[in-house]
Amino acid sequence: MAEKRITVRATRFDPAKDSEPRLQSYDIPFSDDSMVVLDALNYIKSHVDGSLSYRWSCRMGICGSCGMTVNGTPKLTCSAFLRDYWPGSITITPLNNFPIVRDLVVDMEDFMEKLKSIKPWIIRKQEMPLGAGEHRQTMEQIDDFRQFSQCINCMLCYAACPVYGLDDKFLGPAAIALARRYNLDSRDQGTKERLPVIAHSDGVWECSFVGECSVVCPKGVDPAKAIQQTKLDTSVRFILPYGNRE
Amino acid sequence: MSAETETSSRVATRTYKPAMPAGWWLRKGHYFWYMVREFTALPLALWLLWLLYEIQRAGRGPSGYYPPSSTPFVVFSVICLLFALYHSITFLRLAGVILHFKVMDKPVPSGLVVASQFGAWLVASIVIGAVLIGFGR
Amino acid sequence: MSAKPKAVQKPALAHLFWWFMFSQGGLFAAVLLPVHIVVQGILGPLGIVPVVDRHYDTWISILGNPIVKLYLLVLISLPFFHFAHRLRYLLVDLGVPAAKTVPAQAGFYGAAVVVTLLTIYVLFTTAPISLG
Amino acid sequence: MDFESYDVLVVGGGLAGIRAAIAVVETNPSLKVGMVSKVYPMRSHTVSAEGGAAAVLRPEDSYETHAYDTIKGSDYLADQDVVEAFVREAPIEVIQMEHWGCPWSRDPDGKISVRPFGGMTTWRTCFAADKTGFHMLHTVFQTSLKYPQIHRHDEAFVTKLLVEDGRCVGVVAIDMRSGRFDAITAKAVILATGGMGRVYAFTTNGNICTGDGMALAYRAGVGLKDMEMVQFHPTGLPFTGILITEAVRGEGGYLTNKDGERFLKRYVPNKMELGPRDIISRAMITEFEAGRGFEGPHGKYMHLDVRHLGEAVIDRKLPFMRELGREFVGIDIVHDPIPVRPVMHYMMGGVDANISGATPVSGLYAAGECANVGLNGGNRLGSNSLSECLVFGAATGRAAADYVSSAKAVSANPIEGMLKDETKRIEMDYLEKKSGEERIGAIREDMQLSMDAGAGVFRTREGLENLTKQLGKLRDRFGRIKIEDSSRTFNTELMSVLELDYMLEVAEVITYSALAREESRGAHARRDFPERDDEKFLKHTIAFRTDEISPRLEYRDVRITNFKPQARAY
Ligand SMILES: Cc1cc2nc3c(=O)[nH]c(=O)nc-3n(C[C@H](O)[C@H](O)[C@H](O)COP(=O)(O)OP(=O)(O)OC[C@H]3O[C@@H](n4cnc5c(N)ncnc54)[C@H](O)[C@@H]3O)c2cc1C
Ligand code: SF4
Ligand code: F3S
Ligand code: FES
Repeated sequence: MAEKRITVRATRFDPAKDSEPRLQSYDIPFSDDSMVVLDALNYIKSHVDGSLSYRWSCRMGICGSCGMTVNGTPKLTCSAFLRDYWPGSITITPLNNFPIVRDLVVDMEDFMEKLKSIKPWIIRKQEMPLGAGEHRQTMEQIDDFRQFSQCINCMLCYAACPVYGLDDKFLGPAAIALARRYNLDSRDQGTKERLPVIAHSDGVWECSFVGECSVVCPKGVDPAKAIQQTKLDTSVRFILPYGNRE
Repeated sequence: MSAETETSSRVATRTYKPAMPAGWWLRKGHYFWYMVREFTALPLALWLLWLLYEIQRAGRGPSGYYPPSSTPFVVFSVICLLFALYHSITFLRLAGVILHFKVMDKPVPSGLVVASQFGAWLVASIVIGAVLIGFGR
Repeated sequence: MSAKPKAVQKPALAHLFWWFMFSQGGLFAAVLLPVHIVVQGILGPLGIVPVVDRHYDTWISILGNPIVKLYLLVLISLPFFHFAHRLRYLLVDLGVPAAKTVPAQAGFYGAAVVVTLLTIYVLFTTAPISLG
Repeated sequence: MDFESYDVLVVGGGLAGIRAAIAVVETNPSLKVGMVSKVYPMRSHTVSAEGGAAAVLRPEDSYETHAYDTIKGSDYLADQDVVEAFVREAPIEVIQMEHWGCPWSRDPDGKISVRPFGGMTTWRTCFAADKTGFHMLHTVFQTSLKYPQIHRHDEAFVTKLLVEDGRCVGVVAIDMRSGRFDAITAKAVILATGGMGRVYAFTTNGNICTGDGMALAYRAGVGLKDMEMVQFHPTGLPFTGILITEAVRGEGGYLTNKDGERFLKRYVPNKMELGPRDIISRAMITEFEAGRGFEGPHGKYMHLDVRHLGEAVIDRKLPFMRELGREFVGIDIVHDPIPVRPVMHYMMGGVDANISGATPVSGLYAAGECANVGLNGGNRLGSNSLSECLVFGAATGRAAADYVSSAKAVSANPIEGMLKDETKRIEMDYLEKKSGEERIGAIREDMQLSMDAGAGVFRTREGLENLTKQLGKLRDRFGRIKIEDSSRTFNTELMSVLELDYMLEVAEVITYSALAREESRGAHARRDFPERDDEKFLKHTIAFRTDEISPRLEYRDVRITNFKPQARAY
């Protein structure tokens, strides 16, 4: 049987040499049905062109580092199977809406700052001493925020969000989902402290509910839901007279 | 460098940021339908302006009142209706994503929220339709 | 590395208000509008069913009802806050960032306020309030 | 020249590293902490831990049993004073994680739930569904953002420890984004660089687990302890090596061979699926050799069957496993058994450190998987590692904070020279190197396959000796390495070559340590020496670097307190 092969095009960009990114084409063996897009990149790096740069680590869809655009859609390349594209070819480009650092590597410092700005930690008026044991929390209370705690910071949602693409001041889907994760945690009392950032003019209001963030999210976080719910809760909090209680 | 304000240090290097193309919303079906959803505002606004005009004309007395029946007007209404239905369906479905309540400590499933939204739409439509038609002659 | 001082952030209450109006307007448009278009825009003009606005006397008498007036105010004015918001963001999406500026906000939401005022004026002046 | 200077510098942004960083500032809020990580902290491999973290939280449980289980699990190679301190601290740390927001799974009364785990006599493994490591890592990372004293250097790759007068005073790191070489100085350095799974071909470990910290310390003259103790986990997915957590067995899953038989009855009759990892892995290999395994395109495998647990339990307790099955094998574990085979998983050995993480080099500490504080001995019990990262991460952070309050400031003088030398070394050897024909990928792959074959679940003198020869050849080939990427910006090829260098070193230590331990203990199973030999080997192996490829080995007695070594039967 003739060996199956697949054509992979990948973005190349070296800021020292290139004025703008270009695509480079590789023809590689598609030797195993379990191969994912990341395996194709690894094959290229190991056997064809060692200078191709991209991020990856866990290859099990949990570390969030391998997000790239595959044939136009933001994907975790470790969880995107070649068999779903073959015999067609695949084009791998960096995540949209981010500055390209090198080849398939994008700059996500912006998110790191935004993440910090929403105070993603438990805020309490009065810390409970360790000796007092754990806060009691039921599984039902965890269900309130579970979904939003699944975010792996993979940035696919930012790459899919045109609002972020048009103006990167927008706080963006994952950061807001994580803010909501803490706001809904029965142990947290920091909703008010997070308000200035979340309800800021670059916060939830900028989202026009395109919803593509939730479509591409590999972990079922549904940031679109987090954002719309935050808008509603926040406006109710300020507009209805009984809304402003803790 | 002060550790108080910055908690991470990255050296800035030249990066390349492609601009968002003006036609981004043609790249994907989902984006396109989103734009259509946003666009519904325009025909709906026009139709409501017409309704306002219809009310205003009633103030001119019986002789100046001609209810519309031209084909272009009906065509205009049909187009508006398509957009209106698209608006209603998308808006009421999305309500299932947004609204979240609990009944006896159990969250109401979003399917149920959506169903009740559509139910309310149906009931309102029947009542309003009945009034509009019932008082006519 | 120079640390850029961050402006103190605070909730944007204006955005919050306009979003709230947007969402309420969208809801009313979704629930109320299609039946009006079907009945008044299609069935009535085609003469398929009798409709209240087909005749001056039925139309003017129902317009005199205060509840109807209130209803029409909601029906017409609230959705305009929805439309204003959507159209403003449609412009942003089409690559007109100027639609985000305060003057643009004033223009779009101002238009919705104008429509509201106009509606009130029209409703007040068309038919005298009567309870019969 | 100006160097970034800290009181304490943490190398590694995994669970151990971040926990240590927080401990430093909580001990003394006026200290400035640097944290260097070659990936953004939330990408660290802790993120993929699934099953849980062990701690005595229940009244019916006791420190003694947790200690006993750990020591017995270690095949008596654990230092018992360390274990006793560990079991007392673990519950406090689990509660601390709870206060920081970790979404631990709960019992109906709202208390933290526990589940059974291999080798533990009672239920004591706390979990956050089956994404425990993910939740713990994101919790500590996000919590760390609230401390302005912790200053991160993300995506900076440490290439060398700066040691001056027998004292560690910082590191040289490459900022991957700019390619700049930095000397980052500190009064104390904590290594928390995680595991080295990528030395093997078939592993649960991520791409970043290349043993960097172990090699860094080794080069700085610190011994590597018990490196022959490499854990193989019984249940990895064939082809990818992705882990199916032990919690699957904890929740009641069955391991069956191709005859549909729960074969563990022949090996660990009293514990069955809840036996310790080393024994079950050996049982599986033995079954494979007897022809009772399934044959697949990616080698032999067994079935791990959870169908009888039902969809509700699976979705509540093992949702990620269902996701993995669906995504990576194309099966629904509610309806299909999971194919599994033993897979390299964890390094019990590591940088020689004491109970507070201090290494023999002053100012240098180690915590987490890269360290060996004496907790895990010959075999780590599942779910002890996450707790170890917390307990010893915190202990190390506190010890370093205390140390620096009396330590001298670092003088910039010699640092400049050291930075120049290190920059030159890397530029000459790699970046500006023109000749060379050996591909990094090819050497790495040959190393990994050789390690799988020669230093796997079962070992023999012949296999290990053969392996030393192969590693020698690989070293030679490494000298003729070819680098295609000369860019300074995000040069991942340069990272790969530096990592390969580290991995070769770690592989050598593993092999020579294993060759010298002529007994079978814990994870180290010698076919030619099938018995445990307490007479000669109730001792830690400590390997020191020499100018040769083979290390100098020393032995140190295991500290025994309350638990006299006995035969290890389950
Ligand atoms: C799949 C899997 C499942 C597991 N499940 C469990 C479980 O259920 N329970 C349990 O107790 N244990 C489990 N373990 C083991 C446990 O997760 C690890 O031992 C533990 O997370 C290691 O944490 P760490 O902080 O030491 O290292 P890591 O989390 O690996 O972090 C290492 C850090 O060091 C940094 N680093 C490394 N080298 C360099 C360098 N040269 N320069 C700069 N930075 C560097 C990395 O960037 C990273 O931030 C599991 C392990 C695996 C692989
Ligand atoms: S919300 Fe989803 S898509 Fe966005 S970063 Fe988190 S996991 Fe990724
Ligand atoms: S795609 Fe963007 S616009 Fe909102 S719903 Fe998602 S953040
Ligand atoms: S490599 Fe970790 S998410 Fe893909």
